Amino acid sequence: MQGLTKMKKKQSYLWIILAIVMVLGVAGCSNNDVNATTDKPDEAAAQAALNENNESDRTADEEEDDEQVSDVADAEIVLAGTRNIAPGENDAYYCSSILMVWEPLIASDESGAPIPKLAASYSANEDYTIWTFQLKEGVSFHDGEPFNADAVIANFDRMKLGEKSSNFYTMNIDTTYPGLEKVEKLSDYEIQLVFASPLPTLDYAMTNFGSAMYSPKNFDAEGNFNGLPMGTGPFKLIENVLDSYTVIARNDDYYGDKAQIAQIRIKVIPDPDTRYSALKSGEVMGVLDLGAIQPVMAMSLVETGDFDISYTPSTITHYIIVNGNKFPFNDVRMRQAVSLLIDRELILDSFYAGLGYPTVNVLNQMTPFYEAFDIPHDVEKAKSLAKEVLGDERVSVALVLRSGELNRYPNKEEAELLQAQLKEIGVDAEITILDNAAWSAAVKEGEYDLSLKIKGLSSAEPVSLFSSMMKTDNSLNKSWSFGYSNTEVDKLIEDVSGELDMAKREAMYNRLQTIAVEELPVIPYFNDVTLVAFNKKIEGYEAVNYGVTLDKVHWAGQ
Amino acid sequence: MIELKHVTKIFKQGLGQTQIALDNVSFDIPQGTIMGIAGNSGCGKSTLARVMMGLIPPTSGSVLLDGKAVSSYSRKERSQSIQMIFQHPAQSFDPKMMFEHSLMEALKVSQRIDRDKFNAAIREMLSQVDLSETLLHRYPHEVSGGEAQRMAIARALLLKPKIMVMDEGTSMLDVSVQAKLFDVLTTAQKRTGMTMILISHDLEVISKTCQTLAVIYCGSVVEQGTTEQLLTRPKTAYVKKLVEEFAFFDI
Amino acid sequence: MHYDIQMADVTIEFALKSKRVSAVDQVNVTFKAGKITGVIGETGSGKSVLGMSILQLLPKQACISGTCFFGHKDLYALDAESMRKIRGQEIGLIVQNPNEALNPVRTIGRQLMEPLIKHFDVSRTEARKTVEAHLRCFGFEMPKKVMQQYTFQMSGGMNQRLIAIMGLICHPSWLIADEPTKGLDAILRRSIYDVFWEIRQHYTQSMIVITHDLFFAKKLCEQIVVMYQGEIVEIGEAKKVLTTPLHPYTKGLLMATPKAGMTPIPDHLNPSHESRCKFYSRCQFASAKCKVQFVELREIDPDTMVRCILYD
Amino acid sequence: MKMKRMEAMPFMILGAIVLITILAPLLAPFDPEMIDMQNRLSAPTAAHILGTDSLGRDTFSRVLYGGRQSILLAFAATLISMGIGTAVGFVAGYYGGKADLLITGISNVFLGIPGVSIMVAFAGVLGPGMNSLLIAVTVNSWVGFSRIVRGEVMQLKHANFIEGMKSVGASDGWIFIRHVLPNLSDSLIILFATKVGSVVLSVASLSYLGLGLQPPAPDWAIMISDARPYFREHPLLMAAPGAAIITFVWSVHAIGDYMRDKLDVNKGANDAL
Amino acid sequence: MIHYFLKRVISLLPVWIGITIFAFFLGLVSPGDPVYLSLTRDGITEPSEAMVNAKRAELGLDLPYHIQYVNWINRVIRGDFGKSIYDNEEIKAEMLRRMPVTLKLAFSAFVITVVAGLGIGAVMAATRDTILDRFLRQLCTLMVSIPGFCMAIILIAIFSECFHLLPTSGMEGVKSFIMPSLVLSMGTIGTSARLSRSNFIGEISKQYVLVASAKGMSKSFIGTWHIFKNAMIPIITFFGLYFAGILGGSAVIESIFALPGMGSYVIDAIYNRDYFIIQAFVLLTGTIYVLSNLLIDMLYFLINPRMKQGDSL
Repeated sequence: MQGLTKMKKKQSYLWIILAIVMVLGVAGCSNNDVNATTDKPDEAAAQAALNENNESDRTADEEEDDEQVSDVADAEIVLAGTRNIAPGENDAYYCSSILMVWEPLIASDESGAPIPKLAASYSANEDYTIWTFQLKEGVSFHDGEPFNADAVIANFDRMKLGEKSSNFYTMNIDTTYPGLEKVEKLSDYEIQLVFASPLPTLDYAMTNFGSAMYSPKNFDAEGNFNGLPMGTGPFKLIENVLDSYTVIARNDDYYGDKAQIAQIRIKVIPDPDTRYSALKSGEVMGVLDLGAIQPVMAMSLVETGDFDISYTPSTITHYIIVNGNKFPFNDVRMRQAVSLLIDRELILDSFYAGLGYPTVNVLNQMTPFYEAFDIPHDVEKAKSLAKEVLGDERVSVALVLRSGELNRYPNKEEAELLQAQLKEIGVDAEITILDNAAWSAAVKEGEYDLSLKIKGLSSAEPVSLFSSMMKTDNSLNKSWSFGYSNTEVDKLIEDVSGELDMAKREAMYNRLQTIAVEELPVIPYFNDVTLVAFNKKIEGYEAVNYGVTLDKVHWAGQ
Repeated sequence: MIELKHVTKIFKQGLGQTQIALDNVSFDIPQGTIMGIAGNSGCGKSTLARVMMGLIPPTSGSVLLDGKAVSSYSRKERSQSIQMIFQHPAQSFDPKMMFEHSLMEALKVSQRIDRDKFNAAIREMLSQVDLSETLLHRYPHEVSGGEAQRMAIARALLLKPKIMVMDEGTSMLDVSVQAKLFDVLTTAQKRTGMTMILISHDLEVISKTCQTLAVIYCGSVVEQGTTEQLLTRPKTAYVKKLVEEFAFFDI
Repeated sequence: MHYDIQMADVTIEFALKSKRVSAVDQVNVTFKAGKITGVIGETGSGKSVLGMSILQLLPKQACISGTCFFGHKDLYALDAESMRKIRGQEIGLIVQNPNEALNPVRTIGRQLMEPLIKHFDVSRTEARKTVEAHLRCFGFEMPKKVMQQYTFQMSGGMNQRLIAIMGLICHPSWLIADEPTKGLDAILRRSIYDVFWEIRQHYTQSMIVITHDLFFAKKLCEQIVVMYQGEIVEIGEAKKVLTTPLHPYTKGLLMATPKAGMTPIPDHLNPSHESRCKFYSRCQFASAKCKVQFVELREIDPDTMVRCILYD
Repeated sequence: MKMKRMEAMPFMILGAIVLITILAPLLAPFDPEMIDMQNRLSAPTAAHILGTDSLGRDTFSRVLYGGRQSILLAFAATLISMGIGTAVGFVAGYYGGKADLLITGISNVFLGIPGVSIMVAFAGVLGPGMNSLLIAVTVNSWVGFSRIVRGEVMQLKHANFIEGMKSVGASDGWIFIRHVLPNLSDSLIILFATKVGSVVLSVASLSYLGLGLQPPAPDWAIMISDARPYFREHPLLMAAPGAAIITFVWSVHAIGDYMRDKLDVNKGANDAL
Repeated sequence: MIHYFLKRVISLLPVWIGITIFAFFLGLVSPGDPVYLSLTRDGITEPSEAMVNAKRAELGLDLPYHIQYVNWINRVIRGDFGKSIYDNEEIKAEMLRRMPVTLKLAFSAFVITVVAGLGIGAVMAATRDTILDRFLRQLCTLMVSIPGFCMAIILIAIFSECFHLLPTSGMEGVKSFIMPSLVLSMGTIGTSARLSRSNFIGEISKQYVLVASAKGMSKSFIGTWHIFKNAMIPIITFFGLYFAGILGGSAVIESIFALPGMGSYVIDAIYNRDYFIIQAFVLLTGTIYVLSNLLIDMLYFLINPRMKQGDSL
């Protein structure tokens, strides 16, 4: 009997300790095996990541080892991105081109025009149905595989396996290489693409994401990555923990000029304010990727003196999209009134610290076919135009914002400014913020009048933009309810893709741009810039139209 | 006249366990008499009181009030024939209401007297139970136990019931206060000729006030009869022991 | 060596939010060691407050003046630590409602062993043996089993005996019982009497029993103190006080018992205004003198005192 | 019921805030939505006491107007959930048995769903704005009321005065309105105060995520999230609305706590939570 | 004991089923079409009507709702949560990766709340109605009234930007969990401190405390062994429900401190109407709520002996 009390007491303590251990256990053990599953084949790297992640003091000595290996100058530079810059195997390209891990056959220069990269040179027959590419020699992938015609054919075979979705650009062989019949190997370093119908601007479509090249041994049966990406770029991707960080290291046997820093770690910090604090507190040396930092915050960093910014025109244009199926914006005069009303300079100076190029042209400037137009700003004319349409009454409209973009752009303030200005021409706008799904649904059913939206240029070849924005009953025109249709425009869009003579093509594009400026199916208001900010402790950190010059980055004074 | 016929009450306590509160209790109380029900705590006295009041339905058997089953009466009719005084005086009134308001409400609900005579009836009843009118503007927790219990009696008497049930009405009170209470009760009983049922564990109190007596043990009536007969010549062992207990403290 | 408890000019008031309520008013009394003294009075007479003040167990708002000597120590002046040593060890307490007196989530055994381990820091096994002995002495057949159980698993009677043991476990020289019979039915009342009889035989003779149950006091106690509205109105030998009471209030009390025909004490017999005697408004024998003359506790014979001008 | 000055403070502050919000149109020096791009982000000046925001709107007027939507929403939503919760709780507590089992089951289901995802889902379903928030908050908080009411009613049911009223002939409905409700009022007030406070906070975090109340009508939470890019140089832009929210929620919670302490004192332990 | 445990499990089963039904329909009811969203994810390509329908059929979203529910349930029981509609990531892997983050955050917040809540509550009860008590009470009320994100921004500005003591975000071991768990637990510390104060004070006025002091036990002994255990019973229920609640409620904190936890994951899923993720998440939190309910009952059973005797709760 006596033992009973003792045993009972012990039993109750046992239970409580057991419960606590169980909860701790769940947290602890699931943490271990989780990291292992992220990169199945690369067990060692994951284990290293796990240890480092668990014991914070361990990370300190981890860095010390790096230092012993290379002198202080080559210490790891830490940067911060806005989202997963390497989404992993399920993504068509594994990681963004910003990381310079993989390289395309054809890249693009400052103005967005195609330039040869892994394809040393290329040419097409006169009716543009056969394109031949001479490949760069002496180049090898990170896993040692040589870069040659067979590797290119393997990549094309992978593309033929079917469409693959991605956070950056959907890989679809039918849209990038329409009517591709054969991919032939002429010699070890020469291949030929044969098409059913003429494709005068194939090189434009193949820039960057259009012709990404990976090592042939990098894919499994269905064409997904079987491990870390093996490209030919100046950096090798050595470690990737989703939603935490990605680490790239210098590729020492790179054919071109090598990267100037041994290792870069890019952390994922989705919240703009936390990214700003991380930059200001010196935890990260720079920020990159779409919407890395808002101009206003960048300027406040520059004023502190130990930060600098770098920007370059980007392929993104900001539009005020309008519902052309509903009064009052089905009337072209109303659209012109709004375009005249808004003060593009004021918006850029107040909210974007002047970093942007006002425009009325639906086409983004990052294409050789871009035509500059002068930007009229005349409030009185806007009022008279609006009076013609509305007479004396006022109209109330729905101004809808997409919550996904509020973190990247000051859309809310722009909308509130627009709302105040619209009052002057008798339009009372009511602002609503919808999340991404609700926005697309509302915009599709036409339950809106105005909205602020950005649109990137898919490729330097403008025909895709014109057809999606202006062609009757076509993609964005329909799904964003522009309700715009113009027979001349439709005919022009049909002819231009078949037009082989470059001069004629340019004339047709100019005609399309002039019509767009007059009829304003959608009201563009400025071309955006790719803006990055960085700590003055590092140099060579310049923005390019898609990403940053990661290979030129190095600690100041090295 | 109130009659109980083979009343049994079984409470379900979940997981299939049952607890027998009342077991085949039957007796009848002629109008105008004062009957005592004695028994120790936990013998089912309060359940019996609530069954008689019709607050809880008996599992089997029936309670007849002037020949008609209590359950067939509507709440209002029941309130005009039978009233109850509880054990905890302060708890018998809504703590948020002054006594005046509680009394008025009782009259309004039972519609025994028409509206304009309310005040007069209340003043008159207060004098009967010997309470000063200043108490009308007090809250239940601001008065002594005795005063609250007398106010409860006033409320019950205002409804002119035929039968008054008291469930351990004085066990929480001091001796002198208890004496005052019974003094009020007996005068009211003589005046209205109503039946009174006193439920208590204190055999002495019952012996001094009731004519007939029933002793309950574990839910069943052990012995029943006139007070004098039970106290002097108890038949069953339990009642004998009970009487002995009380006599013990007399010497 | 048992000490008496002498209380001199004890006044206890409660400082409530708005007003100060006086519970005990200038009490002088001596509880003789080796005797069971019953303190009788109705609700609000201050008997419990007086009893509890001895062990300083009154709530914070209470402010006590006067002295309470236990032997040579003034209990009111003691600091917390030394007071703690006296509680349980020298003066035990038996509280009112037995079913709520024990901690529901701690076994009975542990609660009984606590004072032993604390005061005499005996080992646990030894403490367990003493507890078992006491349990057996109070009629528990299987003490070990009871020690595992909890208070809600015990009947009213058993709990009563447990709190008695709780008070006596350290063999205190004095014992205070606060309203042991309140709200109990006949069987339990009798069993509590047996418990006290048991205590008287084996533990201690010096007890203070606070109760409103006159007959229980008459049967158990040797000395009786009657209190009314914070004042002591009569002290005397138990049998005498409760058969031939001197003070009108005591008489009224006895007349109100069921045995004596439950005649109530009148409430407002004489119009009461500032009068020296607190019982003036309800007293049949009230006279003009009562209003004027200051009445204090006069000694009629060695162990009877009364506060009434009738006996001047 | 004389209250010491310190205890009366929360009542005064709450009264002041509600009064200011109602009289905002009279008190505000500027129209809160008037944009004035010339003096954007200006420091406090004579005209603009607390400076202006990124669109040049007067911060002081916006703070005065800022409370309207969230306070109205908080009081309305909590009142509705109190109504539903009390009714359901009463039925469960008073009648017990099957009704009680069913209701406890349902409220467990509601408790099982995390608060934030309900709110965000409803904001998605009905589109953001006042009505979807109203429903989302009600769905989320009625359970709290019903559990407390159920507990209290179960205790009250056995109190003698309820049985007394039954014996006097009062109907269940009468008992509920005249006796149960007044006795529940203490706990209900406490829970109401705490709920209003927590509703304002959860709506604020929703607005922070962009799904709460809609621009341009000024709202404290939106002002805080708008001020995030500028708050290091212009701290007032975030400090002013922040202080407003904190003061309002503090005063409401303080009232709730004052009531609970008063209740604790005279009724012993009371887990009004 | 087992008998009691089974009874609780049976009573919680319908609750769990109710939660699954609620979770399932919560997703379907909201407007917006996840398939269209996932196809236009890169913001450039425009899917044709046919492509959208094909993908919807492939995911089985065009079946009548109840059939979808049945398919979903028997898939879930086998532990397969399916793939996310938006970026067809395997949901189970994603959750396993994110769950420990939220669990760590929730657990550290839980520990802080329990320790601070009970600590402050006990101090307040012990020093009842003194200045310290009044100050702590005001502090608790203040802690409950500061919005989480305000506190987060202020803390980051102070500890990361000015003093460079703590990392602003990310997962660098223990340091990066200090600020988030503090912010997450702050509101509840206030509430739990007030609750424990009420309970402690309630217990102090109980009869057994008087008996214990009459036995000569010291104040601290009574506090720990008698009052604490009794006061703990209602507090356990509060903490149990709180723990289940944190999982859903930490979305804002996770997004500010860039912790890849469940909260931010589900908020994005709701933005993209990713039914499968919403359903999986609500199911998970529902299950954890049911489990924590059971855990509370077990703890309750151990601490409160009255239960062992088979009294109905």
